Amino acid sequence: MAEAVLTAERVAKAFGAHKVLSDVRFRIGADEIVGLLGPNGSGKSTLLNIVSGFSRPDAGEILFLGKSVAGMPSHKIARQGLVRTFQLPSMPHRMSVREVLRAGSRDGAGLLQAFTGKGSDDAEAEELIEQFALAPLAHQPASSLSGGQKKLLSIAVALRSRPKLLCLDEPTAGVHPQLRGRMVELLKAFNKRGVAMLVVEHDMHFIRELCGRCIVLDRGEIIADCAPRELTENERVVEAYLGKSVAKQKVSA
Amino acid sequence: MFEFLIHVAIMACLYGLLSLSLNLQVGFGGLVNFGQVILFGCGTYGAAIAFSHQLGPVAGIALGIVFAVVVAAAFARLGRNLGADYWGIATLAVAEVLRILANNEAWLTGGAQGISGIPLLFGDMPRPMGPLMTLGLCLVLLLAAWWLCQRLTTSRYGLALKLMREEPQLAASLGYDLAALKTQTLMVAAVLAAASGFVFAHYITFVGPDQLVSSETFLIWAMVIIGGSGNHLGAIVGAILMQFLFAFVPFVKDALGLPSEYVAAMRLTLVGGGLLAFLMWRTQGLIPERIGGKQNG
Amino acid sequence: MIRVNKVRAGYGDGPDILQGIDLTASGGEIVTILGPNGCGKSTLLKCIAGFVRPRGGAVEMEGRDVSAVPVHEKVKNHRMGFVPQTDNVFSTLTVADNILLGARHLPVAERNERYAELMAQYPSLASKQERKASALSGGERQILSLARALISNPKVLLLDEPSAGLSPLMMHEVFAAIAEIRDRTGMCIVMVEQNAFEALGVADRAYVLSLGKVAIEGRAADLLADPAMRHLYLGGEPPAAEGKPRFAAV
Amino acid sequence: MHKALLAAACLALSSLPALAQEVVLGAVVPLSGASATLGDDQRRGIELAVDKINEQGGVLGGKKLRVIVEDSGGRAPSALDAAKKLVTVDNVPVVIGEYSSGITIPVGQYLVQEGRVHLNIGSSSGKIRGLGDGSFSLIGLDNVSSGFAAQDVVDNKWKKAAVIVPNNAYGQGVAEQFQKAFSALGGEVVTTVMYTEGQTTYRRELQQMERSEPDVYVYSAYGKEAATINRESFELGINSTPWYAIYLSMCTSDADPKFVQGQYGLDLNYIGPDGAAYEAAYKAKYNEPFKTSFNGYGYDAVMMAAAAIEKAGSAAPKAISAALKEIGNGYKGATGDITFDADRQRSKQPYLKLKIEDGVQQR
Amino acid sequence: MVQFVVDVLIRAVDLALIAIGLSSVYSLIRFPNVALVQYATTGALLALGLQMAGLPLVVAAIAACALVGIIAVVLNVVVFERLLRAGSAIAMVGSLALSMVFSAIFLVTAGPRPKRFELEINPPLRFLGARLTEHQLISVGISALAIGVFALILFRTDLGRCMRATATNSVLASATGIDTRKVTNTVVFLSGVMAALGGIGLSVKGEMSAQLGLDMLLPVFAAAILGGLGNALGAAVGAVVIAAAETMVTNVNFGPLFGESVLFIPAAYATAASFLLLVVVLLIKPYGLFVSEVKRV
Repeated sequence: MAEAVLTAERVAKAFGAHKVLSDVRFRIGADEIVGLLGPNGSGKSTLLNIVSGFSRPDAGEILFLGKSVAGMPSHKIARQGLVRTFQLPSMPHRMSVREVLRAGSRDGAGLLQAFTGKGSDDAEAEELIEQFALAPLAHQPASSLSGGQKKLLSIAVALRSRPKLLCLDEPTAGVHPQLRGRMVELLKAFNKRGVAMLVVEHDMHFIRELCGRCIVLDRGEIIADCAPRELTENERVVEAYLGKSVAKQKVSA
Repeated sequence: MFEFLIHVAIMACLYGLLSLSLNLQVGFGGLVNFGQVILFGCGTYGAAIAFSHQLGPVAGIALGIVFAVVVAAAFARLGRNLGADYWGIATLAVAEVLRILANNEAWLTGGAQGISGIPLLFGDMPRPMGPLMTLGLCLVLLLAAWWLCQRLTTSRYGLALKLMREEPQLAASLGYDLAALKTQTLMVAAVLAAASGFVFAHYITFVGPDQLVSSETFLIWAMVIIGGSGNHLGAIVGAILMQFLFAFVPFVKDALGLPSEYVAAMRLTLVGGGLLAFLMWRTQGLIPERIGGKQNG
Repeated sequence: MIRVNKVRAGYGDGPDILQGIDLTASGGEIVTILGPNGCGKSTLLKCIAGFVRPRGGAVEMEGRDVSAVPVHEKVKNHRMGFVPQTDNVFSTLTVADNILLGARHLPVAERNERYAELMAQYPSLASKQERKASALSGGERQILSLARALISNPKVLLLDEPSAGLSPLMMHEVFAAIAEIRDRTGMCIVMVEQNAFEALGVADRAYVLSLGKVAIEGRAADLLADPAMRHLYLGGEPPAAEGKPRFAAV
Repeated sequence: MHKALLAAACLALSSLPALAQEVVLGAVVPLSGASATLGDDQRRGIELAVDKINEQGGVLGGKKLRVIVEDSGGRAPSALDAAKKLVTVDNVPVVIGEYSSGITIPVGQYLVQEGRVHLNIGSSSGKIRGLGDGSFSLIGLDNVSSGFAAQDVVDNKWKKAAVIVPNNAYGQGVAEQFQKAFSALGGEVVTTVMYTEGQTTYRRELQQMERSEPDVYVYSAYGKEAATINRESFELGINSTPWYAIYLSMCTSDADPKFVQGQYGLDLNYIGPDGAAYEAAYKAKYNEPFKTSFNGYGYDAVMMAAAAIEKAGSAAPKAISAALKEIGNGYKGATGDITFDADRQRSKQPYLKLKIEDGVQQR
Repeated sequence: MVQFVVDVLIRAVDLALIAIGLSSVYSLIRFPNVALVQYATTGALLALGLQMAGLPLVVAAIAACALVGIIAVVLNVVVFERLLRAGSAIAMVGSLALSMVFSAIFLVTAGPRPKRFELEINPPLRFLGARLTEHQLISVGISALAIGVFALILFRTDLGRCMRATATNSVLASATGIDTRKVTNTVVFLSGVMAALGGIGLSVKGEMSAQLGLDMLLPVFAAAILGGLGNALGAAVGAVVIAAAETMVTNVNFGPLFGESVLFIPAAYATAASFLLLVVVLLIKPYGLFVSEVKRV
């Protein structure tokens, strides 16, 4: 495994008396795509929020590229190269898809660069538009896209910012099945180009195709850290997903 | 008539500057600033205070810009953790406090009597040339401001502003520092407003706190909304249209023989009613924002 | 009791999120709607409830077309109960006020009687009647929300992810309460769930949505045993016969 | 947009003077905004004078006199719009106006620059004095009225005065000038309160003044503020101490008589040689007594301008200005004798000493 | 001291009713409706008009309140429901524009001069050394009564429960069988009534004019925001705080501190005090004193 891009140590978070995360520790290698799984309410979203700076951990340490980012404001974390997408991406009314994509890169987005910068050609954005099959929609207001298209756009725009670690929150939800295979290819390609990924997802096919490794959360704790195909054999995981009775029945069957 | 038109054109340019400035904040940054007139006031008082201390106009514009940037920074600081509506009220309150200060601190601002006798910018020139030169200066300023705004908003910086306006969370997740963006936008806008104030002071030759009442802010708001928020040309057109309408209300009154109360009501209705009508039926204004814009690619 | 006929729906100017859904549910059964995030299951429930007006097709209750009837009217006239997801109590009101609000249109005597019954039914609430709802735990809130919907004795009960945010223990308790309601009252219960296997444990029938269409439908017990479900939720090798996940074929 | 401009331009052209058939003057007064009542009354004075002159056969051998009255809206930019319209479109030699000092000053400056004659009929700020050649004040500036008031207060044996005035150009001027004159006469201003206009109550300001235990309250206020202050001084019972009003009728016109019973004050004197007839004409035309004290200046301004035009035999600004300087030496106006000092400001003004005792009485 | 309390109280009730109206509407439709201060003026002017038409003052006042309530509902349905679709900031700017239209209407119908109700005027009463008039007593009494009734409605009636329920969670409220639109319009009606009553109360004590509403704008907003917009009774407390701050500034003698007999902060800064307080509170507690939840945009 390559050196770690993200390391979480003893991360804990509670809302009032309700413990959402306790003693969460994991690491993600710079060349990995890691799935983050778990039933509803297991703390996946909270963990994603903490890692990306949208929520502060109560305790624990998070190192990104060897630097502590715990409790840092989200935009600073993003500037270091840790970028996330949202489960229900909401997109601007008065910006076209192309504009949103171009806004993904902060290169030349400084106030003074508006005067010193050259023209606004953005080959990379155009490439992403093609790759994500957004070309026919490029002039449309971003808010007019369907839920799945918005999702694609949000992944594309996150990739446009050239992240080192990309956290995807349910990337396939609402995305047309025909595009899912394409998405797996794309994400893998970007992974080859050096983007590590942490993927929260329910669609297990997607996970199996995309991820080399899975972390499973249940009740705020990590109950498994293994390859996706090992999941069906893991009694704790089956129990967490299907319930105790089912687990017994299924695993023994 | 010719000189009157020059005068109206000069005022339209100055309002155009203010309108561009507010448009940058409202139309692009999504910043609901109800204290716009005080940024203008920074420019007028910069000119006036420099004049009363026998400093030249260069010191005046510098002073005006410094004041404006400081006030903008204060606005931005207030905006850091306020919702848009609260922030609007807060800027209104700050503007009022500053106006009250200007009204009372006579040692600096001349108090309610203001500072008069500020020299005309081209006062030495022969008759029709002076106003024409002023108009020229105003036009140059307006064009420069338009170019500046256009450059800003069609660049990547403009994309960042728009993204902040509509999806602040998305912008933050991509690494944009929203607080810094807001502060910068307010400061650029403040400089434009101060420039307008500076020229206004040297054109009207008098500066006083009565020029800074909040109804002036709402007039500028009407210009931006009616013209088309998010479109620089719209903001300028809105300003020119409103200024000309205002200037020609007396002619309409002369022609129709209306009583005096109706003149006031007419102005209020122009601003308030126009604003409301556009908000209700044509929110995008006369010249709407261009989505996808002119940018190539 | 409920008949959803070729319903299409979406938000604002957006595209259709539901693309022609058919669904039925009758008294005395729990029907659960399953599917991944973004498949439209919440929208479907909102459509049935009346928060979202269908763009096409119809929603019928007791044989009448109620597509255009707003929620509050249905709650009053058609005796429907609705429990939204997570944010499902009035946090600033007391527990008693929360419940009584659900019975505003009932005569006082009946209201009090129903209230007393519910208190007997749910002792965990009875001890906290004057507390603010914000002071309750997640499970208690869910029960409170159920009680609020139940006090008007509805014929139809719609539940949006009743297990969301609950610990497994609490989840079991809530599902047990739901099953008990069905058995005792013979209500028609439609619920949207993410925890598919828990839901299938209590439900009688299920619909699995995918991208705005019904992908699988059938008896809950069958689905539970169906390898396609296991496949859908946990991956693994697809069922031998089909080679492709079943939902993609529908 | 083009159509609107075109229409406006047509309107503008239609209002151009019918060549040489008439002499046109201009006026800028606040017909709208906070001072609209006063501005409207100024306009009445102007109208009456125009009527009278035209009845008497006009000016310059039978030409009609016309005054174009423009609204300033109480805003400096609108006032300048109006003044520039009058100068550049209507080409008037004389502009009368405005009311607020903050507006009169820029308008006056503009007119002086343009070489036109400016007749100040409503502002009393000391800064008017510096406007330059061509600007005349028909109304006594702060130093005149405040000096008179200070003398009157001293004559009544009141030594400690509390002053309350609006916190605007007018009020700040009055306060400063009164303080100067009153101290020179041996009195002491124990407190000066500048109230912010537009509040619903001034109780706290009044109570603050009360603490300094003055012999007399000296005040000047108008409109809603005057009404509120008078009522609240009555409610607080501090009207048992004498009140002295600078421009009594302006201060009390909107107040219930009960509140202002017993007040002293000075006011403008309309009983010049022309005054009684003017007062009668006003009543006849508008069916009410003087609405404010300010209409007379508008009347006098037009009458003096007409007289100057006659005397100069020309409607050229330079000639009118020169003629005005000559006329302005004991001119018998409706507001009393008008005499300009070297700075073309009215040097003294006959004031009435008044007291309210079941109606306004002369002392 | 007693006088201080009386002064604070009298000023507070000036602000409280309108501030409560503002706050309770905000809790349901989530934008600060600037036009509410104009409803106060409308109430006062309508009541005066009805009194002049021959109705006894009490009847005129009740009728005026009801009329203003209806106007508020109509405007909410016709104007604000539409504006709100474009967002709360747009709705707020729209309410500002509407205020200007109101001003125009007041100018044309009522004219710029101040007016009073026809009421018997009596010298002030003395109470523990404090002076207050019958009208002030009546006004304070009516306001206290109105606040009390409002609190009763809010906390003891079905309507109040529905109001609070809708304010807390409108989706759940519909799902509970509450017609949220009807509840909202009922609250809008009540807010109109409260504002009108506030305006009438103010005018009973003193004068009314076309400017009344706009003059009240910032202090009322300061009170409502201080109490936390959306928290109706917080607004009443906010009104007291603002009134106390203003009274302190004008009536606390700082003389002894500096070895002089009488030394006050200039009265000109009395209004600035409340605005400054507002700004400071917003800096420390971004959503007012009594709202603990911080919603980030």
